[in-house]
Amino acid sequence: MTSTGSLLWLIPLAPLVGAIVNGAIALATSHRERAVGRGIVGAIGCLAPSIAFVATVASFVQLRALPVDARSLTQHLFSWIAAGRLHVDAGLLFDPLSCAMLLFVTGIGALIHFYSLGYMAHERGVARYFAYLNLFTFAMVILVLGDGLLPMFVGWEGVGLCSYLLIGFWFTDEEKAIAGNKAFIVNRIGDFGFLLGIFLIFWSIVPSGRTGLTYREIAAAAAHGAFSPGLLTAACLLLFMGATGKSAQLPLYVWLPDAMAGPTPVSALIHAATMVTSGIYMVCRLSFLFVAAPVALTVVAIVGAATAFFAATIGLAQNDIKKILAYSTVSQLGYMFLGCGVGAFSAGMFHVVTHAFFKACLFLGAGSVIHALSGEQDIRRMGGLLKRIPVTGYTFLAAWLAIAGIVPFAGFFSKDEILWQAFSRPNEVLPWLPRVLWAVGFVTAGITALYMTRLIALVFLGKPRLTKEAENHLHESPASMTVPLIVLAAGSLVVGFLGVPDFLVRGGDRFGAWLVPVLASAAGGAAETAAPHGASLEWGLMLASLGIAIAGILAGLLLYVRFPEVPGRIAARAGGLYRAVVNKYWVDEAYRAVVIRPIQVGARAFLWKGIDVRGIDFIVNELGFASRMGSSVVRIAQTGAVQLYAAVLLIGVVVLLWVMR
Amino acid sequence: MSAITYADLDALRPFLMLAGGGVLLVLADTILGRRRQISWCVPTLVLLAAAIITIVREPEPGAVLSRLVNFDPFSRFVGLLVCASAALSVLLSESYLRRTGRYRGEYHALLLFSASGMILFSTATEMLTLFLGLELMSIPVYILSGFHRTDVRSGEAALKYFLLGAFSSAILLLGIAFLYGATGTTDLPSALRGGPAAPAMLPLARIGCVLLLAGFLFKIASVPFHMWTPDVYEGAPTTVTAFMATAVKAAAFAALLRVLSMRDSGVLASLPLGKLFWWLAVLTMTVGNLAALTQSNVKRMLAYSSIAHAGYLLVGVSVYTASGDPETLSAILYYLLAYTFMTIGAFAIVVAFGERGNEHLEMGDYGGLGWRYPAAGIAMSLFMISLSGIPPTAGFFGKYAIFRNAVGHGATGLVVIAVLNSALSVYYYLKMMVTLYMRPGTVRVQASRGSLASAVVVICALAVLWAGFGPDGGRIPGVPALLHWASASVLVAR
Amino acid sequence: MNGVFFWAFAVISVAGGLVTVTRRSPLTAALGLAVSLIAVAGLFAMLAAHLLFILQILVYAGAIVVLIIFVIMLINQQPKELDAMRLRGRRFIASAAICAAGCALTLRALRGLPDFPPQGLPPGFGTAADVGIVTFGAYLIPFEILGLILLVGILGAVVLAKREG
Amino acid sequence: MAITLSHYVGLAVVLFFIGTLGVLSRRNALIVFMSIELQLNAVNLVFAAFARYWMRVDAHVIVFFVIAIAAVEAAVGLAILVGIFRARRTVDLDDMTVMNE
Amino acid sequence: MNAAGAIATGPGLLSWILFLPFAGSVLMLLIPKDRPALARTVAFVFALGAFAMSIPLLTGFHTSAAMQFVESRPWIPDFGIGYRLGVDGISLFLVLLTTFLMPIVILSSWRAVTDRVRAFHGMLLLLEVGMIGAFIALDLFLFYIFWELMLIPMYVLIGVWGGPRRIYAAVKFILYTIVGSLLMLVAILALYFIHHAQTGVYTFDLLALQSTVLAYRQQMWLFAAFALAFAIKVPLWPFHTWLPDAHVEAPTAGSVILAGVLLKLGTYGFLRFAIPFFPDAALRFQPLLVSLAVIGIIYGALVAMVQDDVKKLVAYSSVSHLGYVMLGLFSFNMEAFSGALYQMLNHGLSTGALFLLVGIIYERRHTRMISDFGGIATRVPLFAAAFILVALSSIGLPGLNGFIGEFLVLTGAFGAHRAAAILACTGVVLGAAYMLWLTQRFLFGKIRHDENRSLTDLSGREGLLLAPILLLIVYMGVQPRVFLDRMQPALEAALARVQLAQAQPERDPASPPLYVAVPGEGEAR
Repeated sequence: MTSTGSLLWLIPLAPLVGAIVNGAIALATSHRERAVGRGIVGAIGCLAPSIAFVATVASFVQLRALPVDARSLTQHLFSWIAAGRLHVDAGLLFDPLSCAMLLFVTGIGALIHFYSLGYMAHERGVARYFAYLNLFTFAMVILVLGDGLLPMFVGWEGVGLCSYLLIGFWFTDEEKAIAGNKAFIVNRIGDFGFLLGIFLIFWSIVPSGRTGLTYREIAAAAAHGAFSPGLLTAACLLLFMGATGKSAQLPLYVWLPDAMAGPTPVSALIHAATMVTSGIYMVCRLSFLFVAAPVALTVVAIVGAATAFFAATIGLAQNDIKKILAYSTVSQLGYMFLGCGVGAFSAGMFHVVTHAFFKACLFLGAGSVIHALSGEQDIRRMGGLLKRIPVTGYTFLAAWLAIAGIVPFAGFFSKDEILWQAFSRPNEVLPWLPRVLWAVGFVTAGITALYMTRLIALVFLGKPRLTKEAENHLHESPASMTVPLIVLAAGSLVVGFLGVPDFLVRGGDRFGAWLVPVLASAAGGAAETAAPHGASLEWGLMLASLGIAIAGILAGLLLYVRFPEVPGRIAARAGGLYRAVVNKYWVDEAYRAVVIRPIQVGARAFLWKGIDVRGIDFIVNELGFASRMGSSVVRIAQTGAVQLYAAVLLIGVVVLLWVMR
Repeated sequence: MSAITYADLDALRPFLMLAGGGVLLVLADTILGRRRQISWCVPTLVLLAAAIITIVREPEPGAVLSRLVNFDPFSRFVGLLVCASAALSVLLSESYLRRTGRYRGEYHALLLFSASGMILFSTATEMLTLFLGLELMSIPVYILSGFHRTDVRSGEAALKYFLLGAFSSAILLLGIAFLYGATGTTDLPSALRGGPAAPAMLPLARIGCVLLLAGFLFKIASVPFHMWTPDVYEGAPTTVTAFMATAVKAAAFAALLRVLSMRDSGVLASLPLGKLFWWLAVLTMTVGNLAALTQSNVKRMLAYSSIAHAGYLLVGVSVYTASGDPETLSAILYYLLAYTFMTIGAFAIVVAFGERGNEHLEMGDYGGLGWRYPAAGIAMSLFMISLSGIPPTAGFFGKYAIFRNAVGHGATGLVVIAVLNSALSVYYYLKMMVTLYMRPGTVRVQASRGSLASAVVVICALAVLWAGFGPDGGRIPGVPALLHWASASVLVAR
Repeated sequence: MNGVFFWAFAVISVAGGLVTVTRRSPLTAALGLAVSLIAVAGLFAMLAAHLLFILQILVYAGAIVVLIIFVIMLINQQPKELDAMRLRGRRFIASAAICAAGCALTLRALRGLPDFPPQGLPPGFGTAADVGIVTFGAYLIPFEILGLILLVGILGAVVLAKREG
Repeated sequence: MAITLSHYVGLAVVLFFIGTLGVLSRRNALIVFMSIELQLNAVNLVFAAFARYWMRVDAHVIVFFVIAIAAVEAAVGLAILVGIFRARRTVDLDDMTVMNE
Repeated sequence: MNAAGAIATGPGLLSWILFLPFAGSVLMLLIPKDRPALARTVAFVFALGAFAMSIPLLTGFHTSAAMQFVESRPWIPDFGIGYRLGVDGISLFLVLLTTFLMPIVILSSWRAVTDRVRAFHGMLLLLEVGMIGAFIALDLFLFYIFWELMLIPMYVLIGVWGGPRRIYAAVKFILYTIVGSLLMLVAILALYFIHHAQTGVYTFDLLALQSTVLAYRQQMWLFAAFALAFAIKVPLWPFHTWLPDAHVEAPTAGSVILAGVLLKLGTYGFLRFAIPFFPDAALRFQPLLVSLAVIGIIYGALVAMVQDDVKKLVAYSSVSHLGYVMLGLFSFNMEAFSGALYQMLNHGLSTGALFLLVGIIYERRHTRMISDFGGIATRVPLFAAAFILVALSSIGLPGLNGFIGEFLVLTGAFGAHRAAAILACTGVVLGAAYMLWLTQRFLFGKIRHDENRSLTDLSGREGLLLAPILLLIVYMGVQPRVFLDRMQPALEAALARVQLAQAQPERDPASPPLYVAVPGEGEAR
């Protein structure tokens, strides 16, 4: 229903205004040595997302009040593009899905803004920072709230831009600037697919008249069978390509670890909690398409599982605290896609939400640690911090348990749900697939527990290995930073209970229920059809995953607390494998060697110097040269010898006589 | 054969005025001695008078003499061009001759005689008169080319021009002889139209025509009869060159066209003239442009460019001979008009940039002059642009008019070659602009400030611009009026 | 009879011409020219062009050739200069070839030219009176123009040959 | 054998081209002049022959004019030549190549 | 208003827009040599005046396919040449773009050009006359005159105020262009005579010539001639090599005009003449031109990526961007058409702005080598901000103008020929790659050259001349309908011709009239 009374418009507007105001301040004060008006800047910066959050909550309440099958608020802002048969309106759509997404986007967003107050306290360019952050919030809101593919794409690119700007926030450091480029360009590769997907959909809808590519129109078209199966698969795959870019899946995940160059709160907000999950959001948003394209879904699932495992292994051997978390993010995103891929979109979304909490908590904790150690990021120079900075420490532990998947922390429920769905949902493309997927997810769960425990052990447990100045500087973070930590830790403890499996508590999966009206579900989904294998199996799997999590944790504790020297030996034993993992399987190097260099060299040596200079220009200049030659040839006769002239004249006459005879 | 009537003289009035003016000048020079005022005022006035007469006095047809000459609108148009060109070069000569210390009364007299010869040449419809006109036109020019006696180049130019001129006129004369022999008359129309008396005479008549044409082609400097042009143009005094390059060409084209206008029947009809001129046009344009491309001496460059322009005109001629469409003639006339003014203008600038002892003919000498002498620079650029046929200038419109007719008669191939040629020509014309504005000055050039010379430049510049795009506004005749005039002046063969 | 004279004059004129063209010394050449001109004068006579016969002898062979000889005297070149200018084989042959071609092409056209009309000429044909009437009748204006050209010639001679100063 | 019109004209043509030959091949400007005179003379012969053929004297008038013109040309040409000779002490046409290309 | 009515009235709005800059350029001759400031001011005032004059075009524009503000006077009646002007949805914004950029350009060379100031501005204004004229001429002859009129001033601008290799660049520029345009002249004449043969009327009037019935072969030849002229101007690969030279050597003002407007004349020519006049030929040549366009997109982007000279980089990026326009034009559907026309405006703004920025920094450092910069963002934050915004617009970030054009073009192209569109889409990635790489090497990182430490940020004047462009960049991204809606009818009319040809290739090629001069519209308000 279109509700005039709704506050939807306020949700994007507030951060936008914040961004503009802060941006103006930033530009105005760009030449001052000391950053001025921190207070105002911070106030505006934090106020904007808070307002957005409040508005969201209000709209949420409004939405709750509606009957289940009519749960959507839309708002038409203005007509954007109108060319030929493409008529795009700037409109907002607030339904359970966007609601769920938006609640934590704005909520956690606001928290992280507060956190930044403290974190950026000593930095210059705070105004610029908050401008970017607000702009990001705005873009993210558009992405989620926008009604239609194009508005989503606007947000999609917008968040990309902000991530680019924020990764390169300290642009005087070449590394960071380059990291920013990498993020943007790799995302663009994804967008290449996204765009093509949009085109495919557009041209399959167009025969039935002008369109704005809103979700409703697409759904209607799909219902009328506007898409041939093959075409649909292609479209979904292309869209998913976009998702792999934004959500750092194989093979486009490479930008995310580098993205850690940005300020830690940014990593928390953008590269853990919100932006990177927009790929999953997109897939869920278009679930009605994906379910009709099983092949595409299968691909999604495989890519997800593969990424989850792959990234987790890399996470095992990293030493930069943020890099570890980054890889774990990639891995967790893999889980989410796995969930969607098997058709359990709600499970995927659920993991998005829980992950948002504990991963944000982890990152902010890491930030707090780095802050405390005045910029130290290498876990080998940490240790025993639990007592020194207790608040950070204990919140971190909570989040650790969550990601490791220990009951009753949030991660447990969501991850277990995904694993269960992966196991139980049949796949008509590759019948054997579910088992494999489950196995991969299962193993990955163990690895996750292991590397996270390694992190905990090296950072908070054991004896300190701090450098001198870190030692002196060491202090607990200010309240503005710790409060958000506490909130998030609490969150990662409780949000899991939104999605308690139904077989434990009837109707326990409130989250899933909430999303039912918007999410299509693949045929034969466990959620609907009574599972062929009873609750007992589900119990067993649940315990199994819990078990492997615990196993991982214990292994970690043994290796890194009890016998700290063992890992070294293992590494030595593993040899090549270990080096491969440490060097992230040399993927970046491969890309550089196989893609980037050839393009650059080819473009310079072949296209520019070759075709342009030696080819076309050569011809052009040669034409000039040729005519100059012709000129001298003609002028050779002009010797000045008058009798030669006479002779030529006479020859002319003779020729005339001849041709005219 | 009745006696000469007043009407006959009336038909010849412009000619008589010019000739008489010449005689007058000779007398004045000998009796009164050298007076500067006389030196340029009298000839200018004479030319003006002749021009005015040409415009206002429409001779009544049917005069006896009109057997010898046909003073029709066509020849009046050409006559005006000749007068204009002569007058401009008179004005130009004033300062030039004094600077070069070569001022002599005979100069202007010879100029007038030559002009009168041109009028005769372009109006003659009788072969003897034609020949006399040719000689009366040429001999003074031979002399004028050698006017700088002390200057080796000048003498050499005179000699070359004379030798080749005499040679070619001998050939032309032989042609006349054959034509006469074949037809028994010296009257052009009846000779050409009527055709030979006996069929056995046809080959003779044809050879006669070919030799006649050869004579004309020499005067209009068409390839391969062009080779004298660069040397003579370079060596002759610049003012004379300007006169030669414009008036002689105009007169020669007029005579040629007058002969070709009788091509519809008789001897000429039996010759593949259209094809002939097609080739001549292509050759002439291409050779002229190519040769000009790398020429660093300004006068030589203009000489070659004049060859190229003869080529463009020949495009018109070939279309005319093929189609006989009088509109083509008007296009050619328009082109001649444009060509006269832009060429004289260019030479005027060359004169202006010369100094005593050093004429500064190397293009390199012009470096940066555009900035030191803005007016001259702009004018020269204008002339160059016009010569290269870029709008909105007379040069463009002239070319346009010719090409329009050519395309209209399906000679698109020829036009394509022509436009490619003008693309080529852009290179060297704009090279002049490059030097004027984009290269540093190498030598210190002191432009001479002759008020008359600058008047010439201004006149030419205005003409070039106005004949390029000027609309008919109130009293001032613009392009349309000029076009009307040209198409009213197309010749109808008697 | 008629033929004999013709061939005689023809041979002489051609010979004179060749002398003019080939001799090294301009003086010899001038004499050759004179001879050739006179021979042609003879032909004029045979063609009943009596006035022309006289003019040819007086003006051409007389005045013009004298003028030329005068100039030759004026600029008397040394033998070695003349040697320098004696005609070179290659150039001569090349030119000869071109001329031969031209000549041949022209002569082709003369084939089948009709003969002179059989009936005799009117009395007084080509006499001064006969020619004069035409000259001052139909060709009066050209005659005047001719005068103009002569004036130009004089002017030219003056302008070009008069010493500086 | 009878002497016909074509004999005269043919002879004239031959003479003309002999003159032409001189114009093309001789380096001595004076001789080139004479050659041109030869050409004109040949043309005259053509005129005279055709006058006889057409039995009309106007060709004679033309010849008369041509002779006069020839005189003028001779005068002017020689004047030019003398001028050049004064300046350069030569009448060799091959030296007259100050201007070329 | 129709032709007949026009004769009575005095000079109309369009004439004034043409006349003002011309008057300005003439005035330059009268200004004393030692008063450069005066010259600048006068030039600026006249350019601004022209802009002010062109505002009513927008406000008074009546959204329809009709030619509006039509003026028509006989000029050379014998040849059917008339002084006919008018604008429709296609030319409207291009005229505005021209008049809008010109004052900015003059302002931008306030300090940059110090010698021969009068001549410089005279040439600029003359150039403006030529460009506007070419856009609004409704008479092929008149169009050709203006088309050529642009050459000389541009030539002089490059050749006199340009860089070290300026003469080579200038000559290359003019020869390239002349060859094309002269052949076009021949084609124009041919069309004119064909029309005469059919109607017995000699006229260059667009409105009349459009109804000429052309045989297939005729269309082919005429189209080829027109297309060559326009392709060189665009420039379409492989006729592009004059562009980098011209851009690198030209002074800032020259580059801005060149990129901003001059190149558009090529694409405009296609849209106005080549395509609607010879639809069958256009269809026949479609594959060729589309492939060239796509090559241009990718090629331009790749070569831009490896440039060391900022100007050269931007020049090659132009090749890439105009490839999009061409792709759009030859996709023959409304989406692509609108996108192409929109992209013309975008390119005019963003590339123009880029050249302005490069010029601004060049004034300070007298180098354009990317390696001479780096890290300057800290010194010149405002400059950096502007630069980034423009860069983003040129890589088509949604919310900015670039996206609209690019997206529409690609959408349309995808519908017309999928493979080409997919290839062209890679340009989206490559574009981001070279632009961001440039930005990073140019602005970010540590300051490596001490000269850069003393860089001063945008001055008030520079801010003033950039601001309008930046605002427009954002506005056009958010409110494209303001522009798109006015374009649609004219574009639809042009498209109709092609679609007719598409629908029945075997038909007698007589096409429905394209432009209609409706009485009373336009100058009514």
